[in-house]
Amino acid sequence: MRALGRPSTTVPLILSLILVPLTVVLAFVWTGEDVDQGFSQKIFYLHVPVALTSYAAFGYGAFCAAMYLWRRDPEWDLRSYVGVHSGTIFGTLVLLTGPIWAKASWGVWWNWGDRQINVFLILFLYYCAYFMLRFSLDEGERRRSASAVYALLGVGLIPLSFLAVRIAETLIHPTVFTSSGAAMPSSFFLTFLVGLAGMLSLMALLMAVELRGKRTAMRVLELQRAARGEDA
Amino acid sequence: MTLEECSKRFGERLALRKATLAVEPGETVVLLGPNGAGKSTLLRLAAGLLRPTAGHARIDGIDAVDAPRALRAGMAYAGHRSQLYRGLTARENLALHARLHGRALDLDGSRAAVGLADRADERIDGFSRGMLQRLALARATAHEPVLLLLDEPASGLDADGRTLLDHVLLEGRGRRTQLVASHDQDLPARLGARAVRLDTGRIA
Amino acid sequence: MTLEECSKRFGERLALRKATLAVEPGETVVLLGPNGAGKSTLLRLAAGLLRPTAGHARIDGIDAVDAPRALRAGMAYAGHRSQLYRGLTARENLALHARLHGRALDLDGSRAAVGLADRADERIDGFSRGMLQRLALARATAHEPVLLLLDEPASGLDADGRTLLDHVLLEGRGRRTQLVASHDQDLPARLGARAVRLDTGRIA
Amino acid sequence: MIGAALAIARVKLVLELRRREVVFAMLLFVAATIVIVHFALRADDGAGPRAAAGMLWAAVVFTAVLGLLRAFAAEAEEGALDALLLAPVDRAAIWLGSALAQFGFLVVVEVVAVPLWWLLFFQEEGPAPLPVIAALLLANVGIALVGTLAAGLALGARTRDVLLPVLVLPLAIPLVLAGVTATYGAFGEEGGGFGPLGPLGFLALYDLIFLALAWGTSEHLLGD
Amino acid sequence: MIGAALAIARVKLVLELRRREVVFAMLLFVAATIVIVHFALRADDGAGPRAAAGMLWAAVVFTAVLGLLRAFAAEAEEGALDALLLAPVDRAAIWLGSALAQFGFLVVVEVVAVPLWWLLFFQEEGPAPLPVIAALLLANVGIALVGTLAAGLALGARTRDVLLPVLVLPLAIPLVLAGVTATYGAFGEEGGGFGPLGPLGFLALYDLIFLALAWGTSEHLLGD
Ligand code: HEM
Ligand SMILES: Nc1ncnc2c1ncn2[C@@H]1O[C@H](COP(=O)(O)OP(=O)(O)OP(=O)(O)O)[C@@H](O)[C@H]1O
Ligand SMILES: Nc1ncnc2c1ncn2[C@@H]1O[C@H](COP(=O)(O)OP(=O)(O)OP(=O)(O)O)[C@@H](O)[C@H]1O
Ligand SMILES: [Mg+2]
Ligand SMILES: [Mg+2]
Repeated sequence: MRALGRPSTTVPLILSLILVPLTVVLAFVWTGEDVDQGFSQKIFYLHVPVALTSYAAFGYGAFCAAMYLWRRDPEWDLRSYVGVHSGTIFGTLVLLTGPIWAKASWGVWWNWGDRQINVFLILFLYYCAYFMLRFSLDEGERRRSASAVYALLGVGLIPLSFLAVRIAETLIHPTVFTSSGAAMPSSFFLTFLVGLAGMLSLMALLMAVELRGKRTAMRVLELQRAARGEDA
Repeated sequence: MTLEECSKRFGERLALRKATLAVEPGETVVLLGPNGAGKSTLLRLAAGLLRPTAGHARIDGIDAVDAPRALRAGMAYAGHRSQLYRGLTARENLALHARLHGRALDLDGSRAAVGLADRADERIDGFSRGMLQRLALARATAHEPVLLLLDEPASGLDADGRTLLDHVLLEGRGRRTQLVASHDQDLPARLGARAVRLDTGRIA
Repeated sequence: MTLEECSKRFGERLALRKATLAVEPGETVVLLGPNGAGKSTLLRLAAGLLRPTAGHARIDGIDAVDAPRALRAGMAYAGHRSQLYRGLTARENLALHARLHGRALDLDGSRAAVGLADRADERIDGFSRGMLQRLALARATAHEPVLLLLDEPASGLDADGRTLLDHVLLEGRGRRTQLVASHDQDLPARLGARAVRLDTGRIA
Repeated sequence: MIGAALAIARVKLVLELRRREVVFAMLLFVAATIVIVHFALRADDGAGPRAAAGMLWAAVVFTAVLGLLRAFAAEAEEGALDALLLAPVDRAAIWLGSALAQFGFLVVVEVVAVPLWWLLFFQEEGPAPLPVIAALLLANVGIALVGTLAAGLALGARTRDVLLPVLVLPLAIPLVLAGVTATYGAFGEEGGGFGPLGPLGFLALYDLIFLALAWGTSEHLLGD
Repeated sequence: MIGAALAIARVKLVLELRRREVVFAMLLFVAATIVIVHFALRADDGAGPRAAAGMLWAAVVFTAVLGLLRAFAAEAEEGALDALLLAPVDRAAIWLGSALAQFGFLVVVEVVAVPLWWLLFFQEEGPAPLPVIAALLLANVGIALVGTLAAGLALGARTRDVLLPVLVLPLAIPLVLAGVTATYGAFGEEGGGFGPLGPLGFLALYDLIFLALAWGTSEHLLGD
């Protein structure tokens, strides 16, 4: 179980300390105002990186779930859990920044007509349900494999939902990353990339910290049991 | 069938503590012990229905939980619950079992054995407690297992049924591995079997 | 408690055929008989849980099915199933029972009596078979009934539990009316009770 | 009688709601339901109060059915109904307790769902809250009464009265009709009648009638 | 493997259909849902194909969820799942058998519900029947696959009944989207694409992907 290495916290910590403030500086100082949207477009540098980061985290969670089902090492289960968990944390940020932008740009907090944001909501709910499933099962093998199977199913759900929506109709919610490249000025794009890197390091930091906490808690439990003279 | 330092934890309760037990092929072992000692837990671990928290439960050297189909084909477990479908008739229940084991339904053999000759086409939710238990035993033995795990098989049976059960167990002695949990202190002597005592999860 | 030419039919099956039985106040009667004889059916008729197809089941001269609340307050029935809520703890189960009987919960009395001292606050779906049976008996006797109907109360109990049960029944002798179905042929002698034999629905 | 009913109701609610995540699950459930109905109806083009009212009531009915399917599930598991029937309480108390639990369950769900619904559909101007809440409460009473009666009938039925419980379910339709009308009214829209009673009066009348009917028959409800 | 799955599916269907009241209740539920959503949305003023399609699909999804709640009920009663797990068949066969039963159950309900829906909404001119039926069948497959998987996951959970809908509904969203689009298409209305695949192709893709996922994980599904 200790076969997997300890994830570093220092590297992501340093990276996020540099990149996140840098994004803010770039966004407000370097890039110009958007012609259509004006100042409110600045939230782009938060909103989109956060959204992509949440996908990355869910993806990581699903990957670890698959590894768990293959290897049956509880460590992979913990990692999968931590991945899904930070995915929902970043997902919550998306659901905060999106509506703020929407209020500024569309005049409403939420547009029920837009499939894309609704689908994101559903995906978010899907992964919320992961926690319900996990915590209504007793700790042990069964909980681990059920959580893993569920996290893995998301791998099918995410692309299918987006496929369904993307090819179904025109959207209000913008799509800038098309097959012909990013439709925006290069300064915007660069800032966005820095923001994305910042968010990804923040995610790595979050996951490393939580993983450590979880491991310590497990260790404490083991020691408590050992102190009671129980071996398992 | 062997258990090696096998422990099972339910939440904070340790139901089985480092139980080590080896049952030789053809041997019959009777599990004794007070209520809550962990007899049922031990049997379910041996059957591979539970995964041990620590240690190993093995059948023919293979982990019981991952027992391949060939191994499971020679195994039978009857627990506190009948494992039958309440909405089906006795015949349908046995037929499903036979089907899953890739066998033809030998209804005459089974039903005669348990004395339910004329009730085969009744839905079992009208069966009495003892009739259910008989049917559960018929199901467990229908596919002639070489490893038989029984959890208090005599419960609910009348004198007749208990004789029948003793007969089945005696007949199986030497021919298959049998592990039987019971509250009947005389059973080991009656079967000429080894008695293993459990108490609060520990093998005494 | 009296049964007068009481019959019970389930579909086409006659489970009880004109059974006539009178149990005097304070008397203890043990019902014996093979599986499917109709013991459980008779007890459920006596409790008023089933309505006889023909004949009458009476308690103190009143039809059991329509027994008024006062009569039911002094009655207890424990059947093959535990009659407990699986999702509740032992304490909550007993508390509900006490509440419905308009009594205060006497947990110490009950749990000591059945030897579940330290498990009162656990959900009973983690209980072992014998622990459940003990709790079911504790529930049935908690409100000090004057008519006690028990259906194979010893099933699943260990030696200790059976001694405890005998003790309860012996203590109740003369103090309350007791009707107990059992497969234990020695029970009548042990309790000094009258034995009534049932076979295929007929009282022998 | 009332005491016993309350004790039974409490137990049944505890069984359902003991775990905090149940409330959370209901929140997710309601949100998912609303979104699904949204997608199904393609309500993208500013569906307005009609769709909003419809979704609320469809979700309520569905949740109620879900709850009713479990009305006597806990009692069936280990024969706990026997114990209830033999306890020195009226059968009406058992039925009433179950109905109360059902009502409580619906209220708990709605306490979560209705604010959510409000948030989702009315960012600016919503309906008047009082009539909507009143309609919901009255409808809950009706559904709980009728539904528990049906569930009780279904309990012992193996062959004879299979159709009986099924016949009772459509009884919920008038409740929905009146509920939707009341919700419309709360928007200031033309609610579409129900005569002098108004939809709320109709709901109250419905509840009273079925309370009387259910009470009168509840002795025959459970057991053999 | 297939043989064992079929045997299990047969038993489960027999069990459900023998208890006639379950099927009746389902039918009634579907009818009530359609009628209620109809009333709830006040679709009286010629709501048209949109509302009709939406109602059909909402009813299908919720019926499926209700059915799934019973997916392993018969096995839970007397511990029959233990016997299945110990039988010399793969766990995938148990899951597949249950999924087949679920599929059969949905088909049985729809055989009655869809004509009813047709009757209620299209007195003159309805949609082309073939695409609707194809969409329903493909969606049934998807829901049965995914839903049985979820039911298996929720099996040991303490709050199974609230949990399951929450697990299943998000997975059903793409199915509803595609199903509604296909139904639109059957009216000759602009279905809104799904690109070269078309909604039916998309449904088939969904089924395939989840069949693969479910198959791959089904060994980890049931039991401890
Ligand atoms: C109201 C809630 C909103 C939610 C839940 C939301 C959610 C998301 C999500 C999940 C993504 C990730 C990638 C994708 O799906 O394309 C995203 C990307 C993006 N969002 Fe939003 N969003 C919201 C509102 C807005 C608004 C109001 C705008 C601007 C008018 C906006 C602009 C963008 C842009 C430009 C992208 C990158 C597009 C791309 O990936 O091609 N979002 N959003
Ligand atoms: N699913 C479970 N959850 C929690 N605790 C459990 C569970 N199963 C068993 N236990 C606990 O494990 C211990 C052993 O239980 P087990 O059923 O093995 O006893 P047993 O020896 O079979 O008793 P009996 O003779 O009463 O059948 C008991 O304390 C019981 O409460
Ligand atoms: N609900 C029912 N539906 C149909 N038949 C039933 C029902 N209950 C009991 N019977 C039948 O009535 C007969 C008597 O059953 P009963 O349960 O009373 O037997 P019993 O003496 O208690 O047997 P056991 O010792 O096995 O508990 C049996 O043949 C049984 O199949
Ligand atoms: Mg046991
Ligand atoms: Mg009996």
